[in-house]
Amino acid sequence: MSFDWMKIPYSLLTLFIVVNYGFLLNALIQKIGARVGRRHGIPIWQNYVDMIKNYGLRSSITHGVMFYLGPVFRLSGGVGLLLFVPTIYGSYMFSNLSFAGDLILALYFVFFGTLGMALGAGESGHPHAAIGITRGLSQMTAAELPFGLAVFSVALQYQTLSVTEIVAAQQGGILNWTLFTNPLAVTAAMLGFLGSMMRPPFDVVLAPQEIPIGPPTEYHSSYLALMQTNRAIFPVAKIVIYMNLFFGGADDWLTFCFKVFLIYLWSAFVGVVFPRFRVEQSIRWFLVWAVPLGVLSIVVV
Amino acid sequence: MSALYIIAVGLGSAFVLGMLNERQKNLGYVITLAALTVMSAISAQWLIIFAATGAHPIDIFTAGTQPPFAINLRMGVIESALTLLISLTGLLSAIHMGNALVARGRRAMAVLVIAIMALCGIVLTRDIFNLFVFFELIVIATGGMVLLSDDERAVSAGFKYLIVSQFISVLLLIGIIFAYHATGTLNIDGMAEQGASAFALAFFLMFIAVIAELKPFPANGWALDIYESSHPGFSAIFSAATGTAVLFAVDKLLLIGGAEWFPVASGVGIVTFVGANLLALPQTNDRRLLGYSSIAQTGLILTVLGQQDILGQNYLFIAGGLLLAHAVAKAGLYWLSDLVASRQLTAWAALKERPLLVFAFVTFVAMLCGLPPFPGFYAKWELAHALAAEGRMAMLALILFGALLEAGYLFRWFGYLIKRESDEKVVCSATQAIPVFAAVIAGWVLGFVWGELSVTRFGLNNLLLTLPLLFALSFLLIEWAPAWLKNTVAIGGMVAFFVMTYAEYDPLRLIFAVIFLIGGAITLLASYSAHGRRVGFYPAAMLMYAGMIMLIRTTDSFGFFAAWELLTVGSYFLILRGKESEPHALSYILFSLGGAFLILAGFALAASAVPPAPTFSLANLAALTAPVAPWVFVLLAVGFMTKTAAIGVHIWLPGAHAEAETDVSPMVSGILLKAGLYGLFVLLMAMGKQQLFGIELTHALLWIAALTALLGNLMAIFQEDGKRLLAYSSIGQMGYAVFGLALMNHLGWLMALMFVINHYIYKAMLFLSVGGVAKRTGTRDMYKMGGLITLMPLSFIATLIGIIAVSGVPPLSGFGGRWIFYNAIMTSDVRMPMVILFLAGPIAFLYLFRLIYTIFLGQLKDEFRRVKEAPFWIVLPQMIYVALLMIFAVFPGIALRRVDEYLNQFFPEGGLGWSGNEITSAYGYWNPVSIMIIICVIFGVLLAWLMFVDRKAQKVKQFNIVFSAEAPYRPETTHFAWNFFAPYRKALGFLVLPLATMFWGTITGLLHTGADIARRFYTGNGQTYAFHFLLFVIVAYAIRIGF
Amino acid sequence: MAMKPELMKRMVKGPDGLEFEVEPLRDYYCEAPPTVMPAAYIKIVEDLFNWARAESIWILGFGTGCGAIEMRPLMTPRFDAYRYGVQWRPTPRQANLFIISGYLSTKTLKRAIRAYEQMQNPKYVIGLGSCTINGGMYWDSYNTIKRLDDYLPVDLYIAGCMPRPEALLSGFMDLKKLIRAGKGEGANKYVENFDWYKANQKRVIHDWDMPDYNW
Amino acid sequence: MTTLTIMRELHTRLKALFPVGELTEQRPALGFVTVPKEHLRTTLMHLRVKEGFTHLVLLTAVDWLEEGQFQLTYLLSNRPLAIDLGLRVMLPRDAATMESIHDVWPTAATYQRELREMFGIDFPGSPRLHEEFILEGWKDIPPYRRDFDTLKYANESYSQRPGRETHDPATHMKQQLYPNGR
Amino acid sequence: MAHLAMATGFLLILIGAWGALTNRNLLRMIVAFTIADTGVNLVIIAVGYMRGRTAPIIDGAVSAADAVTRIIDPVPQALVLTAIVIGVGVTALMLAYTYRLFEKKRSLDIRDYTDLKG
Repeated sequence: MSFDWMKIPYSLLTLFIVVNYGFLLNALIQKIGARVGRRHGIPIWQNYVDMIKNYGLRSSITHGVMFYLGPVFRLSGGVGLLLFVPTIYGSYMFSNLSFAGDLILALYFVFFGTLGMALGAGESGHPHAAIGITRGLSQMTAAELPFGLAVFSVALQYQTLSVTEIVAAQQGGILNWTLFTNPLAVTAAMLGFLGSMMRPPFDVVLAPQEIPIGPPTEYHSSYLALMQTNRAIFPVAKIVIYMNLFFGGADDWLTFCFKVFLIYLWSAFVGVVFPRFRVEQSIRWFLVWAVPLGVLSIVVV
Repeated sequence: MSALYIIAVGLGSAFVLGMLNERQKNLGYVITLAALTVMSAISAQWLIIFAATGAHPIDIFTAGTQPPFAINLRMGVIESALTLLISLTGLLSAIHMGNALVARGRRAMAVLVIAIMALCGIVLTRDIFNLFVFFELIVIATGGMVLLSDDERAVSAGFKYLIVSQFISVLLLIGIIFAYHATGTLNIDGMAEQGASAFALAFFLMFIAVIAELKPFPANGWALDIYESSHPGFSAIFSAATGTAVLFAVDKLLLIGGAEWFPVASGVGIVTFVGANLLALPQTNDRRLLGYSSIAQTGLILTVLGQQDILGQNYLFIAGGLLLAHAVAKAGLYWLSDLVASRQLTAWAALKERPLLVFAFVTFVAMLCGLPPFPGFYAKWELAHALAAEGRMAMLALILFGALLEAGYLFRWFGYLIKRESDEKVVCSATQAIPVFAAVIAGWVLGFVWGELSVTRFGLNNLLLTLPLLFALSFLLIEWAPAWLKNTVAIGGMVAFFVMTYAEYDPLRLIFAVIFLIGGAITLLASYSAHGRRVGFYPAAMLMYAGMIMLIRTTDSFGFFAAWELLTVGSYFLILRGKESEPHALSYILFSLGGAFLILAGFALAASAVPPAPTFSLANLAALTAPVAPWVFVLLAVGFMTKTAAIGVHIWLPGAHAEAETDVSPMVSGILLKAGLYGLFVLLMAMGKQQLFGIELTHALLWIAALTALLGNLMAIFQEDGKRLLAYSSIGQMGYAVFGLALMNHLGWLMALMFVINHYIYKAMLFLSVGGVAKRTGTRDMYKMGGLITLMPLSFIATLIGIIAVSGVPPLSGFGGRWIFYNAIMTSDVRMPMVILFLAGPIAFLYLFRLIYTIFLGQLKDEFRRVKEAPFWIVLPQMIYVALLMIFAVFPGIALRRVDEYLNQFFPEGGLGWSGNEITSAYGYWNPVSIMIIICVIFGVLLAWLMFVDRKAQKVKQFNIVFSAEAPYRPETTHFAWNFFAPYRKALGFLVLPLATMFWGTITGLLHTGADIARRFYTGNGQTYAFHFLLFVIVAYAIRIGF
Repeated sequence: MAMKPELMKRMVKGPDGLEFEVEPLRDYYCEAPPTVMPAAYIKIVEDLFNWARAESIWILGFGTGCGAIEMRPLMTPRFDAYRYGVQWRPTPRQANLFIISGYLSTKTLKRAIRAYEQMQNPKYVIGLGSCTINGGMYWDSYNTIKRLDDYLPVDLYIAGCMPRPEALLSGFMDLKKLIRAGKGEGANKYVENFDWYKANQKRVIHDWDMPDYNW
Repeated sequence: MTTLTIMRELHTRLKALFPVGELTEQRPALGFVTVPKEHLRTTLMHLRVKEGFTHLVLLTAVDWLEEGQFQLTYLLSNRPLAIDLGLRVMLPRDAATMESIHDVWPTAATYQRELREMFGIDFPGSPRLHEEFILEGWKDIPPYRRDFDTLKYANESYSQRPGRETHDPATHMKQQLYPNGR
Repeated sequence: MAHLAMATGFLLILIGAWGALTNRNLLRMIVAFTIADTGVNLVIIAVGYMRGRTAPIIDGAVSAADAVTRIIDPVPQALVLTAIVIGVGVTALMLAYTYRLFEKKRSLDIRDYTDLKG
């Protein structure tokens, strides 16, 4: 097998950009949320500081092998998800490692981190961790469904499972975006998107006031730092998929940043407005409001 | 020696016995045995002559003149066989009843000899009045023999019998005399020449009287009392010999009656068959149940006699097969019942300490149910084909329904025998054992004979000569050996067979062969962990494997069906070995037999359209056309789907798989389910898409499959029992596989195959690891476990790899299945079922996480602090599976590539491209090697980083958790595991209402209620029975002749 | 000293029928003693870390007394402590700062010790209000500790009854200075004087039913 | 009819049935009567069933050290009439045992646990009575008894920070606000 | 004559059947069966009867040569003989049974012998 070794530094560059953008974006979104509450909010670099602090903590404990590996799984999931999808359309540099697989790979790799994290949190032996995981997994099954349906609808629409080809099909003007050529699918997917971002009204998984704080209850110091890094990468990686599938992808980093920000803002926007659902409520909500749209999009495409 | 001597010896010895001194009991007994031996010998001699030479029947004239002026007897091949059966039954019963006979003295012996003589007479005679005389002799002899019993109630039973017999004889005599009046002859052949239409009423009377001797349903209450109360030795005669003789008498009468009376026989027969089986359901008394079963079997044979018009000369093969199987088995069971002290069915559990007796019981039950390789199986096959060929599907349906009922109560009984407890001891003297084992031997010999006959007559296959079956049966002979030895032989045999034959399979079959044989051998490694002799395990397991390998080796419908039945039976025995498996094994065998009957009906229907019947090459299914083809498709598909546990017929699976032994669960789940898939492969390969009432049947299949996947997964997440969870997961996984098949495109099939391979590996692995844990912890309830990761690390690794693979997360092989799935549905135009399958996908995460978390993670409990890793032999196959899974994940091409090419002949379009390590489809691409490398590199780098920054982590113990500044109370209250997905139940719990269980429960409930209501008509009053009889005659008259 | 029944030694029968002893305090809790955690070897790294620790103060959400009510306004728009990198964490594992917010009864002290020990090094303690300093109005109470620094290594006291949120903000600023100066070594101090602290703790907590150090 | 008259009529009715003491009128809607120990239960039941006092507001105790008695107060409430009636029961201090009423009002069990821990009054049969309620590992005499010296206990158990001063709030504030005196 | 005999025979059969079905007493039932048997025998004889012929006894009165035209069909008569014998046998057996039953329960009512049912 001939391997293009230049892929590695290029991918690391993508990773570097996305990590930093993710840190800043998270802080920005948090600040926007704070401003809605008429607060000043955190400094824009606060997430970096927190991460350094967490790496700087001197002691740590471990509950066992899976506990130790959980954050590694988590971050591998985020990094892998990012690298399996081309970030910038038409750019060889930032096509990352997408030669390994297509859209389906990305869709299923989302679960890699989730599963690993769930296992790690599970080994901590903390009941809140287990409760958080049951909530998270339960909600995920419902939230991923409209997204899955929308993805399939889009794949049918363009008759391909390759992300690059899907983006290619949307080039040539904003009206070629899936957003306008297949609005049902996009609506369904964007509703599902809300459920996967761990923001209100779908944040009962973490529920700090109730089961502090769900799966990561026992995680701290460098484990937490890894998870924070993933927190920066994962939403962006996920949004990249949305962007590529539904919003025409990005030709350059500027468009990329702008589109990612807007898509992220959508969940923040909903999040500051709505209170929290219980798990069974959110499951029903997705099944009643989002899934029918997804089904419809598959039927009419 | 002339056949007349049978009569003569009988009469003569009876006279001699009569003249004996009252005290010369032993001499009398010797004379009795001698007489019966001589009668048997004469019959046997004639049978050999006829069978060897194919000579024509011989008429024996009495009084020196020809009929109609004198009585004549006829001895032919059938007569000789039947008289042999009767006299042997008599002889064996006499041996069996030795004590009772000697105690009662010469009169009882004389009556026995007379009874046997009279029964032979019925078979031999060609004179109608002579028939009557023999009948009356039997009545009297029966009346006498009933008194042999120690049961006081036998007296009243005998009296009831006499009452009804009086009515019968009145009808018979009147019929005879008017028939004589009309024809001027008493000779049956003479009457036959003239035809019955001239004296229809008279014939009706004779006919109905003889039929009444068969105890037709519902006019049979009196006979059951005899079955229940008389000496089992006599019940054996009453069931096996009397039934045989009377059936032959009916056959003779049908000679007179001709074709227009066939429907009467059929009608009475089928009503009796179904009705008696139905009434047998609620019985708790073993002998009464056997009585009902006897009546039902005679009803079935009567039905066959009534179908002579379409069966032609084959009816002898069919009726004979059924009759012999019934007679041998029923006699054997009655003799066996004498060894059991109490009369409840559950008391038979006492037998389970005696493997040989259990084997005898199994043989008899298998014969009664028409399972291969016994004569009833060949007969059933022939009968179904003949009925289907003439379009008598309603009759076929009724017969199969009745047979299913019968299997129901017989296997339930067998379940009692194996699984219930009994503190009674079985005392088995030689005289009691001889008849039973004579019957067993006879059963197997008959199986061989019928197999040979089926070869010569129909070009079928003698199952007892097939290598895999012989290999399986040979384990019966080495049951004395220790388990490890047998295990080695089994593994060696399977591997050797694979090595011998692997070149013969096409790529598709090769995959199945590998899973069945090599996969089976790997799962058998786990069996080394068992100690002792493990009696009964290896014959059953090998029977299952034999069935499975025969399934893929066969090319014709008969071989396929036979293999199907064999693997069903073998797996049933395996499943029944589990701890609480009795009800689940029963529902398994019932659903499986129900499915098998559907398959039989399907093949029969197909054979009616694609000659040559009665067996055809499976490839010829493709030649079927419109009106028949969709029905065949439906029958076969539903039949196969009972094995893959499609939704609706899935209720047997969870219990069966969960309750099975640790090393059996992977066999029945990982391997056995594939038999159903293979069936669907074969079906779809040959028949493709079919339409029924405008519905595309593969679309219906898609819906069923999708619902199966969804509901199987949903039900899995609510299980507390780890093995049950896996079992429901299997249902869901099979849904995926069937879905792939039903897509009917290249990638769909490839996906199904991918699931076949994957599901075998990971489900066998998961069942072994969870089974190993359950073995160590002594419970299967997951919430009772927890925190076992450090104690059972290898089992944990297997489970971890397993769940990653099942969930389809890259980089393991489950992802390949998902990837192919998405590519496959891209080309399909059916979209709604996919939506359901989409929903099913993520749900798998829920139960998989629950499985691994509640068992291995979380809090370790007090009592499990010292458990050890699962036994080596259970861990070893798991590790092999881990390796296989890894290899298959990185190089799926080694298995899939050839199949991909092979599938081109069915679906030239839409194959995969294989370039280097990359796999491409028309829509996407997938590079398993790259994926594995990338993920490993990322993971490795991050892990190294974490180990660098977090190198001093303090290992803490399980209660060192932040517990809102409190301390955990006990591990039990800290381990969050029970009702794990409560919110999910709140949201979607309504989807998992046990509708299918309720549906089948209602059906069985209705059957039992109906039977209970019908039972009330059997008041026990002799007059009521007489009234039933008269009513029966009147109704039969009204239906047949009209008012 | 009455041991709680769930902590007593018990004989347990395993699934294989063998009986063995389970001693919860030994089997369920880590008994390792805490160790002094040295600063990073390279000074500049430690300075960076100290800066980060100072700018990222995560408070354990555990209100021990009436002072807890003063901490809520800190999150509101009026005071908005988030501006200063201060936020609340629901689990001690992730928190660095433990604010003993007011009087501390002996019963709560036990929980406070547990929570404190479950935090990761480095960690800081602020005593809020006069009750933590000398008992305050509870000076003669039979059930309230008088001097917090007898039991936990206090980095900073904020006096008052109760101090207002502004005082708390001011306290955070002072704490930041301490940390940045590398003086926030309470955790190591605790370990160094472990026996003294434990003796003090055990003197008032009569039913000591946990391991000496709650990891 | 005013609440006071209702209360008085109630007292009259009670008096006719039970040997209750005089009515202490705290407020128009709050009165107290003393009941002999052995008549408490019947009185409570009567009030609950016949007079509509369905709610047990609280159960508390007073230590009359000088009289050598504990006084239990069962405060009941009649919601529709919005009146409260307290039943006082006097117990000897040296044998402080009282019949449990947790079967009438389950909440009483909690009060009784507290009273046992803080006063050492026994309520035989009350559920979980001897489990620790607020104090953990308490070894001294019950702290709410007035013969328990809390200051002495505090000084013995806790180290006081030196330099502590105590001021009377009134004089102290006066001094603070008007340091020059007035 | 023959018709009358036959009618009588059937009547007897019906009476016997009726009696057997309505009488609860075992002995009465046996009697009823005997009546029915007799009826059957009568019917058989009646079927075999031919007007104007003599009994099928070949002796001086009827020579063997013209027997075919002179005597009635001998077969039914032979049958009747057999039937009578058998009838007697069965009746005897039933009586023996009745005796055994009576010994056991001291009752002749058939309704008392319903231990076995369903």
